[in-house]
Amino acid sequence: MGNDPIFIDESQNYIHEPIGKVMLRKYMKNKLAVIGAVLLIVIIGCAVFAPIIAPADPSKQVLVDKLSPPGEKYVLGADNLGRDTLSRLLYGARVSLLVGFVSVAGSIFIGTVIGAVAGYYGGKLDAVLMRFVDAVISFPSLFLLITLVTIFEPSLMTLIGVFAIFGWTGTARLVRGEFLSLRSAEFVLAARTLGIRNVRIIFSHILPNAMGPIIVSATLGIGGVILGEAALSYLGLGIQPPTPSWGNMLQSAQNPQIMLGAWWYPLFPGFMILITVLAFNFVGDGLRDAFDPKISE
Amino acid sequence: MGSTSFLEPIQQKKISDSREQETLLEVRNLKMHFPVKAGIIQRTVGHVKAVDDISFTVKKGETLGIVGESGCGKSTMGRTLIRLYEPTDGSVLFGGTDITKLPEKELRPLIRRKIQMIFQDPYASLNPRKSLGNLLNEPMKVHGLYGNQKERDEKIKELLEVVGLHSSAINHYPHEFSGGQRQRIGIARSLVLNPELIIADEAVSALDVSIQAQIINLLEDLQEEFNLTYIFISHDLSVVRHIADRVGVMYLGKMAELADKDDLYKEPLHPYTQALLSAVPAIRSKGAKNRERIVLKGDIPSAVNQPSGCVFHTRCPMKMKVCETVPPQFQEARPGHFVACHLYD
Amino acid sequence: ACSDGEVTVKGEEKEGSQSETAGKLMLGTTAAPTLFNPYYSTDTSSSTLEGFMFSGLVTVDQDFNPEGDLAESWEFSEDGLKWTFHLRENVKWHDGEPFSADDVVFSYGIPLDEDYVGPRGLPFEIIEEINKVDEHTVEFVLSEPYAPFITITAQFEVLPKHILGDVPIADLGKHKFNTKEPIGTGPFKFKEWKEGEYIELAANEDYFLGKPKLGGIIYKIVPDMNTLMAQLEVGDINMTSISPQYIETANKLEEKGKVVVSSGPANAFEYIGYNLRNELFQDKKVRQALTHAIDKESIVTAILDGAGTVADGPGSPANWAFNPDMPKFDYDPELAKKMLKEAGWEPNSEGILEKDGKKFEFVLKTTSANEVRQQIAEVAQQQFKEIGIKTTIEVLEWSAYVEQTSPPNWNFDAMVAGWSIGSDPDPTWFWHSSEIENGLNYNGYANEKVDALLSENTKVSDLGERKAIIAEADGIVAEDQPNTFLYYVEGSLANSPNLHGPSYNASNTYYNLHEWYIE
Amino acid sequence: MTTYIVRRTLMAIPLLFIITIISFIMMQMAPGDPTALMMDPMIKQENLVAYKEAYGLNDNVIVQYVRWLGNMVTGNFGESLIRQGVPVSALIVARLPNTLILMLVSSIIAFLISIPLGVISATKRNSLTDYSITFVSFLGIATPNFWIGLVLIMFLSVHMGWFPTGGVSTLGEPFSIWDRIHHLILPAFVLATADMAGLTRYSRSSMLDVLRQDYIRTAKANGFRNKTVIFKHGLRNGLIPIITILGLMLPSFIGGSVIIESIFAWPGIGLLFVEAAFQRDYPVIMAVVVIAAALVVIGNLIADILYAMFDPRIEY
Amino acid sequence: MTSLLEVRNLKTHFKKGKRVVKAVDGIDFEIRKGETVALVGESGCGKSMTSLSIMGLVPSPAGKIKDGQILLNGVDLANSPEKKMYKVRGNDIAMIFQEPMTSLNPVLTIGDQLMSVITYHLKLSKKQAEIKAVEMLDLVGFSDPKKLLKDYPHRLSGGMRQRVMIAMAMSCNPQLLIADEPTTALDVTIQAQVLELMKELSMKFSTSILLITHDLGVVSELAERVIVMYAGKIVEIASIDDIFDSPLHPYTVGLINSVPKIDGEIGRLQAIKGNVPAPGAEIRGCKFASRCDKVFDRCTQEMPALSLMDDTRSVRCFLYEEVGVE
Ligand SMILES: Nc1ncnc2c1ncn2[C@@H]1O[C@H](COP(=O)(O)OP(=O)(O)OP(=O)(O)O)[C@@H](O)[C@H]1O
Ligand SMILES: Nc1ncnc2c1ncn2[C@@H]1O[C@H](COP(=O)(O)OP(=O)(O)OP(=O)(O)O)[C@@H](O)[C@H]1O
Ligand SMILES: [Mg+2]
Ligand SMILES: [Mg+2]
Repeated sequence: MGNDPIFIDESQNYIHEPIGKVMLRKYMKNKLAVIGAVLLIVIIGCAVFAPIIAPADPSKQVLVDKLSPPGEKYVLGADNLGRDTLSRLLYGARVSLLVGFVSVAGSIFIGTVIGAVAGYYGGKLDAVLMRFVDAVISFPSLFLLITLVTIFEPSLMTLIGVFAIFGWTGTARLVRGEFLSLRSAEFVLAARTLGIRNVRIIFSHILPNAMGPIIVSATLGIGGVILGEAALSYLGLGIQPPTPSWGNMLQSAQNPQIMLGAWWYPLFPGFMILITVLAFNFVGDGLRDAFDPKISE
Repeated sequence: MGSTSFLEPIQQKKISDSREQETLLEVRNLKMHFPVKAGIIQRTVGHVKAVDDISFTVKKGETLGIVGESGCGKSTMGRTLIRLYEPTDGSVLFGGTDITKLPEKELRPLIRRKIQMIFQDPYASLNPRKSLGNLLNEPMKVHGLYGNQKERDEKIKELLEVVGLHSSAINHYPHEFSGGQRQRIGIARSLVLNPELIIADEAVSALDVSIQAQIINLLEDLQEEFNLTYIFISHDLSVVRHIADRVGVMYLGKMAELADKDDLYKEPLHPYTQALLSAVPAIRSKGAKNRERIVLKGDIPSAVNQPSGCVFHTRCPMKMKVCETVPPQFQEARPGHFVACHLYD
Repeated sequence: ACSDGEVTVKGEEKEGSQSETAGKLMLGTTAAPTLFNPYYSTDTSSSTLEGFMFSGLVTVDQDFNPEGDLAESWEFSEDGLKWTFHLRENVKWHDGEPFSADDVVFSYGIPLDEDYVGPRGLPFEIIEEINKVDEHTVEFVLSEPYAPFITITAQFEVLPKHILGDVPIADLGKHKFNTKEPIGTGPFKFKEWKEGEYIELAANEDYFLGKPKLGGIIYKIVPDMNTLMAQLEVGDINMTSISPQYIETANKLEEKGKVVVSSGPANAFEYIGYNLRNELFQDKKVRQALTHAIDKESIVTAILDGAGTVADGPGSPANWAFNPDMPKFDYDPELAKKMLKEAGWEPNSEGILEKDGKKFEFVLKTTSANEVRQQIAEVAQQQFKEIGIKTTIEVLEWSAYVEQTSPPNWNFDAMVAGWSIGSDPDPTWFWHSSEIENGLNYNGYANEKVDALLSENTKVSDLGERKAIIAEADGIVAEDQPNTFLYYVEGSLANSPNLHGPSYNASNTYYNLHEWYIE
Repeated sequence: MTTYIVRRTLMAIPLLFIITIISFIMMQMAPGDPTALMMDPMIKQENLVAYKEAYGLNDNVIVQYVRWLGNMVTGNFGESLIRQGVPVSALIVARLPNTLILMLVSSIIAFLISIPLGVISATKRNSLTDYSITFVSFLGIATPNFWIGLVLIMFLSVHMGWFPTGGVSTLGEPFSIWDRIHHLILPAFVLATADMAGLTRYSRSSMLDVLRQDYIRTAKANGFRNKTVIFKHGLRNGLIPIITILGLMLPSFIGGSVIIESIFAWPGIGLLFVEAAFQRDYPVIMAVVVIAAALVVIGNLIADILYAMFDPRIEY
Repeated sequence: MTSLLEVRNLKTHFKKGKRVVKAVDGIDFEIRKGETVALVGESGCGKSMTSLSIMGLVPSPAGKIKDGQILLNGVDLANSPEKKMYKVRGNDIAMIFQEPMTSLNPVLTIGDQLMSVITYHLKLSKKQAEIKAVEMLDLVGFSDPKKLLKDYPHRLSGGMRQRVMIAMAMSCNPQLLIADEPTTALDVTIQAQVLELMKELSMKFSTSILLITHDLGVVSELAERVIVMYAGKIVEIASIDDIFDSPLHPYTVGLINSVPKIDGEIGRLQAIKGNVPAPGAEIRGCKFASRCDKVFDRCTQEMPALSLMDDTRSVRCFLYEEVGVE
């Protein structure tokens, strides 16, 4: 060996600590993030178990009970068609979260692929792709949404698709930025000198390291989509009835009669949107810290 | 670039002949120019001549040290040698094959295996999301070495031992190691494909002195054991003196001087080398007289707007008229001692 | 900022901030007008404003009775083919030029011109000739007797020939007259169009029925209905029509004494229309059963807050031709199920009706432009579900909705929709089989008997006779139920208490506008 | 500088080109056409067909696009299909200033409120103040704009009578700055809320970043008081990344203006767009899209110039 | 020579979750007027924290001076209020940092930054401050100081920036200059210029310098006395000659032997085995014990004291215990 034996570090007792554990610990330090996570779990639980928890069929109308205040019969009151608000909220969570998750997953996927290719290969390809991204971004989002929603037949899938198509640009920029800096990181150069192919470098070496910002933008994006759905509902272009979503519940309450006379009715969906967006933002903040290697514990 | 001197032609020929056989790497007129983008719209306003017409050879089993100040193009040269950058011009012959023009496919079994690199930053050069085992296993797998996983595991264990790490470390992630340990991992990884040439770019600069010494010793041991050839890039003249057989001094993308280490340190020819050596703060022993220090005036010019003539003339204490206009040739001023300076024309 | 004698008590409340708007009718609306030319505009806002600025030969009173406007009197020949109008003599255009028969000949000739590119061709098709008899007499020769001629065609406003006479007809639609300088003979003159904000009209001192008592009209555009209600409450507007969702709010304001609300039957009905091209709906019995499944009563009370009357067939109680004795298919889900069973529809294991392996399911379309219809769709969906019919709701943005449901696509199974009838009750548009191809008979409804009756109805000039014919036709349609007729719309109007004149009526909201005043 | 602006503007041309193509294709894909408005028993189908023919709506998409582009290049946006005879440019000219002023004021409000909040949050990191500001700004993020708008109108305008209920000025009043401002406050504030929250977060993290920098340590080592360190040495650096955000915020401002303009009866181009989109008034839609995109481009240009003004490291 | 700065039993600790990192773990030393003292040791041993503690700039709330006194001319800085420290920093004690590239504010001109310090501490008018600034820049070797005042830092090279930093630090005539790795980021030829300058200035103004570095060469060039730290503790204090000729502590010995020499060949470097203990690790006994080749039982049991060998010399090691007790 010709190697000084003293160099073998016998005393080294490597404390094996997986990255996940380190990140979890960093995450747990952020109190708001923990609160956010708990809230999210509760909300997701509500959505998943809505059929079990919900006291009534969310589309069951008792027209005579229209706009009943919260009380014994309707815990959180009834809506303008006499449907149980609590049940609709629970089922609405399914739709709002589904739209949020799926469309963000879609936009993250598109954005990541485009951003990764642009960032890693750079040059002309990058320039062309980024011009395209610029074009889409310069198109004010709500305009784009309105146009898209009028083009496609409204349905849950359309809405999801529309949000995915509109949301990917941010991710693409972000991922491109990450890739641009990571592609000249020493560990990537190292991988290249070892003869590892580009595709593998992109997906197996760089992507896992860019995951932090991506996940953070995803969590923030979900909140954004839930709000976007509410805004579209305002323009009458949201989720198709009778499916409840928080956005269309809120929308159906924008009427002075209801806002002043049945204030509780908009309050609950509004509150749910608030809580959920808050939770996602807190979680995003926590994840940002957890993923950022520069932020020490 | 050979010598243009007419003195002792026979002897010189002999030397180069005898060296020819052992030559592992030959660099001819290598150039690497980067476009410089400026302003918010990033248009090209010029070129950084990061490596500008450099030629040298590396013999099998030797250590060639490359020194120079920050930004003089050391890293760029190292990276260009293994085609991390596509060279602007020139050729690099490895074992007789010009590797500058090979397609990536042919490059892989040849260069990507036989030439390896150790990077400066032990923190940045290891993928933080891959375990040690994974880091070492992947290259072997990609190159299809050692038929099965078991053999590869064997090899990994062996390597860890060679670089002085405990084999229990295999499942750990880079963040769990200290700087010195990480650099050992980096070294282990560079060895995993049984390379012939290793380019070490500032391999010890980021380490604390006491750890630095460990790594230097390790590198020396490995060279002996595996008959490795090193190109050792560093800005630390003391370290280079310690480890190298021959030393090249770079200034602004050009090779200013290249010689056997003893020649170079004892009798530097180029005024820049002289100044550089004298500027190194040295531990002086009790009563020892201060060495005479040549303090250079001014800053290193930018690599974009290189001075005309000899690039060093703006700071050179021995500047002559000719230096301002005519770039000096890189030539053999003494046997085996190359220098680019008009003083030795 | 003038503060002449017009300033009233109201003006002091806000320290003169009302001075400019005092004495003016401030109408609030969510939709902006497009242009002021009755031969080219089709939207309600434009028509309303056209009514303020222009006059037609005749107009209608609050009960759809024709009344002279520019024409002092008129008569028609025995065979109903020749109509003669005697025009007023003291009429002046807003620019001071005298009005004459030439203007009438010119105006009514516009849609007949072959270069005419505009939407208003139909009511003029029956005109064969327009003749100027003298300066103040005009004569129309029709190709066949046409009862609605007086209430539809003759109501079209007259344009000034001295301004537009030389304009090529092809360019008339784009002429700056329409948007920048409309000149009419009506009680109010165009003053200003502030893009996206309001249109201001000034009183026409020389109006032939006397100077209007209102100082002017400001037609304000407030896109959001909630904001509109807020403006009504604080007095930024003093009159607006109220849609059913806001009727409660308006009533509250009335309680507070901030507005006066007047309501009445509107000349319109709402329905769920079935596409008879679809196999599902070809059986009359099935359609009747579907109607039995819908609880119209609840819809009216819950969704409309009572602002409507349950409908059994087409027409409207606001209309003189209305037939109150139509076959009724009252809410009775059990009966509905029974009838469907008789028609061969049996519930399957999931409780959904099935016949020959085909499920009873369809798409119910409506538009996002109308919130009430959306809610009705939701209620209908629920009630259909109760008898084992599965419906999917599609709420479409207006343009898409129109394109899909109208010829030649007819891409719908069923839709929640409604029709406004117009000042003539002729139902030909909706039910005559000739209207299937290209017209408003979207259902594809065809009944020979109805066709015959409807062809007859426009040819008789006696009102009583005509009413009987229309009533019979409507009765047959109600029996056939190509639609589930839901309710007759009730219209509402809110205005500030100091505005005198307005009261809701289906026929002519702004009847006698020049007599309105603000105290 | 001038050459820079010119070059940037030239560079924006392909961008606008892509945008117009995308918009045109999307528009053509949207079902329905301007005649959808004309649902009236007295309208003859043949009339509609003739109408479509007259306006070239039956032509091939490419023909339509090229025609439109040809006009556009000569600065002619064409005429509205719905408001026949009205040049689109007249509509834009009437509406654009309203939108611009709304955006300008609301971005000023957003900046004036959120930057100090962000700075306070950053300097008092993890304190109760920080948490409260964080919470409130998330509240802002999570509350839909239209909701805030309606509630404020109901309470501040109707109930309290403090603000007008909408519009850009009091009807019939002679022009008065105060009156304009009075009308502007609510809509501008509501439009600002959405971005205010985000901005606060950005300025917080930007300031946190800056406060970690070496030169802050230098300033402290030089004995400057905390306030001096934060405001003289920190703030300007902290603002630099926020300027970029300003550019990125513009699209959302323009988008958000659709809803605000509708609620506050504010006749801007957002509202014009919605109307036109629902009516399929193609020339107007295209014009607004081009204007909006141009605004974004200009906004980014201004952001870049500001950036260079604030950051001496950037040179043209 | 009287002592200018006296540090007594300084402890600066960091809270890291539940663990406490004892960055500076009870150190004592003094700096006399006009003297240049070097503080050496490996990365993370607490050099910077020592200097920041003196400046009262320990990053809070994580870090805190737990104990000890820092006496500047007999006045305790460790326990004086922040307000008072404003007057000390930049005025009595000035500091320059390792990173010349980032230590100047990029958006302010050199003149802004330099003159604001001068006006603030010396209470000079703007005009006078400008004269002073020009004078200082001239002193650190700029040929056109007037023009430089209007320049932004990014136009300057690393060496120039470090000279500006020095000018700024010296402008208020401090009694003590703390230089935390002032040349580490610089190239050798530039480093030579800066070292030369510092030497000159300290002579001229007889300013005391606390020089922090890990480069023994730099120490040898500049310092008169050397303090060697290891893991938060001082292990040896000696004069410059003693430390290189006869280092006492095994760590000091190892440190010197592991550095390759530029002039003089060593066959093989004498590396110190193992690693620096992780920050926050609880170690009983001598912290260097695990890496020491002269280790014996006692070393792992108890912590040796810093014992005074003679006037100028102290060491913390049991090998020398009998010689003298603190
Ligand atoms: N990818 C690149 N693009 C543009 N310029 C580059 C690039 N890489 C290096 N350069 C420039 O080339 C010159 C040489 O850089 P290089 O990193 O090779 O220097 P070096 O000698 O390794 O310096 P150091 O000691 O600081 O590592 C520098 O001026 C640098 O700015
Ligand atoms: N902000 C901080 N939070 C927690 N621990 C810290 C912090 N700053 C420093 N430390 C710890 O204090 C110890 C001493 O740090 P210090 O910066 O003084 O070392 P140093 O000797 O200056 O090292 P270097 O040569 O790398 O500058 C280190 O172990 C480090 O982990
Ligand atoms: Mg380098
Ligand atoms: Mg330090």
